Amino acid sequence: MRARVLIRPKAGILDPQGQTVERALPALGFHGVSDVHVGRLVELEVTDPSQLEAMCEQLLANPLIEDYDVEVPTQPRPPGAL
Amino acid sequence: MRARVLIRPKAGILDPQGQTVERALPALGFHGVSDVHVGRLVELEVTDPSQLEAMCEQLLANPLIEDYDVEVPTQPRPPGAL
Amino acid sequence: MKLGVVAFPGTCDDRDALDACARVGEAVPLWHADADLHGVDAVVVPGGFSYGDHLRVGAVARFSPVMAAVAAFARDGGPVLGICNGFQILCEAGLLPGALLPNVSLRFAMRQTTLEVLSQACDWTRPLTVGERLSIPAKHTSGRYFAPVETLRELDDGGQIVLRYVEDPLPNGSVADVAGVCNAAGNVLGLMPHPEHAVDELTGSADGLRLFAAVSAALA
Amino acid sequence: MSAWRELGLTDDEYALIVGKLGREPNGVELAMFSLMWSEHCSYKHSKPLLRTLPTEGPRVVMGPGENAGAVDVGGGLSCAFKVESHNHPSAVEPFQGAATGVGGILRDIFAVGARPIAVLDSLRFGEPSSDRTRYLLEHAVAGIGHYGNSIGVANVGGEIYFEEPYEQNCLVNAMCLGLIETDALIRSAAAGVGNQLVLFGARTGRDGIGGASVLASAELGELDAGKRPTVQIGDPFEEKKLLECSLELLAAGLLVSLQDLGAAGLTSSASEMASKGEVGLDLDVRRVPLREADMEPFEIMVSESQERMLCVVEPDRVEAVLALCAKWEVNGTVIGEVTDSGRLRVLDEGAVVGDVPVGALVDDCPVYELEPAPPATPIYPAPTRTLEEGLDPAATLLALLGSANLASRRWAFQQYDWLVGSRTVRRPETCDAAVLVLDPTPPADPDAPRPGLAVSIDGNGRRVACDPYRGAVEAVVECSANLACAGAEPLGMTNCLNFGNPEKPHIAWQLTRAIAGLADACTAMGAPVVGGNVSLYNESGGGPIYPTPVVGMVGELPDARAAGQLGWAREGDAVAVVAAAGWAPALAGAELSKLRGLPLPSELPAAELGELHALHAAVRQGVRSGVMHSAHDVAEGGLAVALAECCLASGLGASVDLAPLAPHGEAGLFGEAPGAFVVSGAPETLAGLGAAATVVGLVGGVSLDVAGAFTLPVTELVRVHAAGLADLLP
Ligand SMILES: Nc1ncnc2c1ncn2[C@@H]1O[C@H](COP(=O)(O)OP(=O)(O)O)[C@@H](O)[C@H]1O
Ligand SMILES: [Mg+2]
Repeated sequence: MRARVLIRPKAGILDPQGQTVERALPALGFHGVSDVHVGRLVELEVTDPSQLEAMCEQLLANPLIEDYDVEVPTQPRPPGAL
Repeated sequence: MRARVLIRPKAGILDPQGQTVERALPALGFHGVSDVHVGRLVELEVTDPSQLEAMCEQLLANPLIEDYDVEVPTQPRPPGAL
Repeated sequence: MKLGVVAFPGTCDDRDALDACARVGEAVPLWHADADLHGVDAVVVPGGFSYGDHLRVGAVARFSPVMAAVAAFARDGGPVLGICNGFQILCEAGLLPGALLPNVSLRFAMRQTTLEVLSQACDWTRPLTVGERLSIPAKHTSGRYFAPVETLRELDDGGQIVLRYVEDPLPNGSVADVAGVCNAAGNVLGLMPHPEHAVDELTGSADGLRLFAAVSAALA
Repeated sequence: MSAWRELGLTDDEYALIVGKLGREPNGVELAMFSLMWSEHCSYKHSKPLLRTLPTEGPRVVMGPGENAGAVDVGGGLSCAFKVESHNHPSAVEPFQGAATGVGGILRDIFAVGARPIAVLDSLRFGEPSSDRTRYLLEHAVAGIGHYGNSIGVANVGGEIYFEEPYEQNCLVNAMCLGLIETDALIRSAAAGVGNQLVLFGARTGRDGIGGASVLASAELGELDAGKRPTVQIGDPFEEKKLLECSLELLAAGLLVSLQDLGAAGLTSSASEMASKGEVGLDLDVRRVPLREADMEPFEIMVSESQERMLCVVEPDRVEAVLALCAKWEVNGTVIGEVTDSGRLRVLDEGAVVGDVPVGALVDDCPVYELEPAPPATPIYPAPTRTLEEGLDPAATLLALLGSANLASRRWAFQQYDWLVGSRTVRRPETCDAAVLVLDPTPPADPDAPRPGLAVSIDGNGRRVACDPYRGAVEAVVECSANLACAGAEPLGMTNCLNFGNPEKPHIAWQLTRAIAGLADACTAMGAPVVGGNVSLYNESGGGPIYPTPVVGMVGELPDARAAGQLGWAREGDAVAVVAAAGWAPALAGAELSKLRGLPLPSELPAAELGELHALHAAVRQGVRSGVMHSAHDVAEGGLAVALAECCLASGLGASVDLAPLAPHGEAGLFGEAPGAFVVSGAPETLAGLGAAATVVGLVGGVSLDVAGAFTLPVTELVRVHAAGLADLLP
């Protein structure tokens, strides 16, 4: 099945990418945007989704500085999502 | 509201990050994983979600090399998602 | 003959580019927030890590006021040279076709590269000879040139593929070993290697100076 | 456990603090004391020893005590330089630890007003057979490259050694050099009652809270995981803006004094500035721009968020300062002012939350006398054997060239930008020292000299472990020899003392002996110490690291066009060995003995320092005059490896007969001792060099041929040398 891992800087950890995007948007005329964070998206085909957690700990994320969420399609995705 | 943009390399364009992950997993004892792709995750607080599409086109993604999906919480997130 | 060198926050090869320009003409620093090109005859968008390379290389810099002026200047036929991050910015800005993706090695890679000149259909290489080789260093993390197949064919047909890596190419995975491309009009050149770091035999090579000299001579 | 003990203070130290204050410190004050009285900030175990280092010389412009020292490089310019460690943070998170190590040393350089022009890095890991070593190496190198490349400062050299005692405690030391007009050097002393204190740069978050006392003063052990949330993240983009902003502020003459924020953050920077200026400071933590709104005063005072600077500004210049900060898109905020109280007062929206005498924080930490005693039994086990005895010299040479310590470092330095700035005249693997031209713009007169400088970093911990005094001498001699090969004369040096727990007598003995060696060698080689850093407590369950004084030396080249090179220059040149009269290379403690798993000896060959000084001068002169077309010092792996390296760097072979030299056999080929060089040049001129030079053969052909020992194709040498490190890594 196709799983998805969302990896983002841990709360409180410096996120320079998010800051840059947040500062760039108003200049392009986009207002009302705040709290921007940039992370990584890993999408993968897995046979055993119970392994995803361990994959994140060991390889996909750096648990020292990143949080992650694993999403497996246990139910239909909300509209607009892949 | 908190929105989420998922950006991934366009199909057909070499994704060395995805390949590297795919190659590294078996060595760590994870098998049955394939078709790995690594992209970017942008999470942001927006007042006007209708602007998200334009933000992607102009800044967040490069349509020549990347596809994107915008996710706004139109309904409760699936379990396990943030 | 005035050559302007653009600097964004995070640009770090601007001093070398200014120095290279000063060897062939008058070098004028241009600031990202300033939309005025101060009457320069040519523009160099140098390398570095504008806006920290955050989000996507070149993505943020292209929206700065100076880039609007550079785009207008380029449309009017003014010579523009994008080096490394400058090349990435010009691609993002649509002044050059294609995009630069992360090296297949996923690492920053620095080499003294050998480049073959493939085309003179460009203001920056006109006095050079097709087939001749230049020794110019390259250094980058995102130097994998990509363009759709049809675009590549057009580029090739139009003499817009100006430079390619030969011998010991970088582990960047660039399609057809492309190192530099120009626009259809031939006034805008983008390349990943750094001619501004190759202007003095004392530091390894002076081959890069020839690109600057080409434009300077044409405009003199 | 009592709060002070948890923060690393002893009961006696705490009692002393109570005495100084006349009351119990509150939480903010205790946090500040615990950091300022940590080993990292107070040098409480090393201060007396550091005072024995020679710090004066005709070219010293600024000695230890400021953010970086500086030497006069001629033409009204000075070179500011310093080496610093980031060992413990790198052991926890190698990419960010190494990256912020580079960030920190860069700030020390531009804190004195100099524009950084070059970085070097000195790394120590366990053996590459370990997964952890490969992980640390890969990420540390990537982190160093990421920061330096992004900010646009060339990485021109460094060194990597792999030895088992570094397995649990890797070393990541970074050195930076900057250039400045001597008149423009700025100091960090705060001055002028009523002047404003401006903090500029990144916002303050919870990075590295407790870092200085917890990460740098205790041995890494079980607690590791709990300390992890404090990892500092480096942002070279922010630092680049900070650098340009700082230099522009200085050029505009807007600052009274400038100081970077490093270990212990605002606490250390503010109290050091006040102490040096003999003034007081009031600062309000609520004015500090925060990344997280809910930070406590103590957290703001000790946060080690990166990319921040502090300056003192006259009130009528504050506006101009803040305008320049805005130009560079850097936060700039007035957070306090200079007072005549002699106290550091911490306010929280005007309410006093901490109030301590500056002197108590900065000067009153007790200094501990070391109790050195030589170890009764060897401290370190013999290295693990990886090479059998009885191999012929050809196989032995190939094994050495491909070994982790001697193989090509290309894998690493190709991830570094060695050229940005366009000053790099000698890049890695072309010369024993990196060479930079001071001014990349050529003079109008094409025949005018192009003044330059050379820089080298060195420190072989295993040699120091064998014999702390002579090993430390060798580190200095090696740097000086490297400069000589480039044609450069030492101007000054910096050092980073990486040792184990100094409270243990045998570590105290290593430290004492090594510093004595450094001091004697610096004096003899004419290289005064202008600054440095100390990193102690590098030990864990596996025992202490090898004692590792890392020496960085800067030298002067009147004309960079005459810079030396290590590879042979042309076929037909003569090859000579230039050696001190008493040069007696030995296998004991040599690289070959390490591969063979032999125990460390307790003594290294002695070095006659006066003679070496003269020898280095002769080589330097030979290079400068052009008599020596190439020059390379004989170091790890001995003469055979040195000859091979000359072939590797040029692609040319050579035929030599070492019979005129002593000793013969393996010790002659692979033995090590300071005091010898391999040089090449025109046969007639080399023959006339005098007694120190013995002509041993000729450059040419496609093989390295050592009569009676081996003949090896240069292509084979290249293959083994290139693959050695690269093959270990993905
Ligand atoms: N091993 C050493 N040799 C000479 N000087 C040293 C040594 N260690 C530290 N110093 C000097 O002591 C002062 C304080 O060092 P440090 O606390 O590392 O400074 P900073 O906080 O600026 O990094 C500096 O001037 C430094 O050069
Ligand atoms: Mg400092």
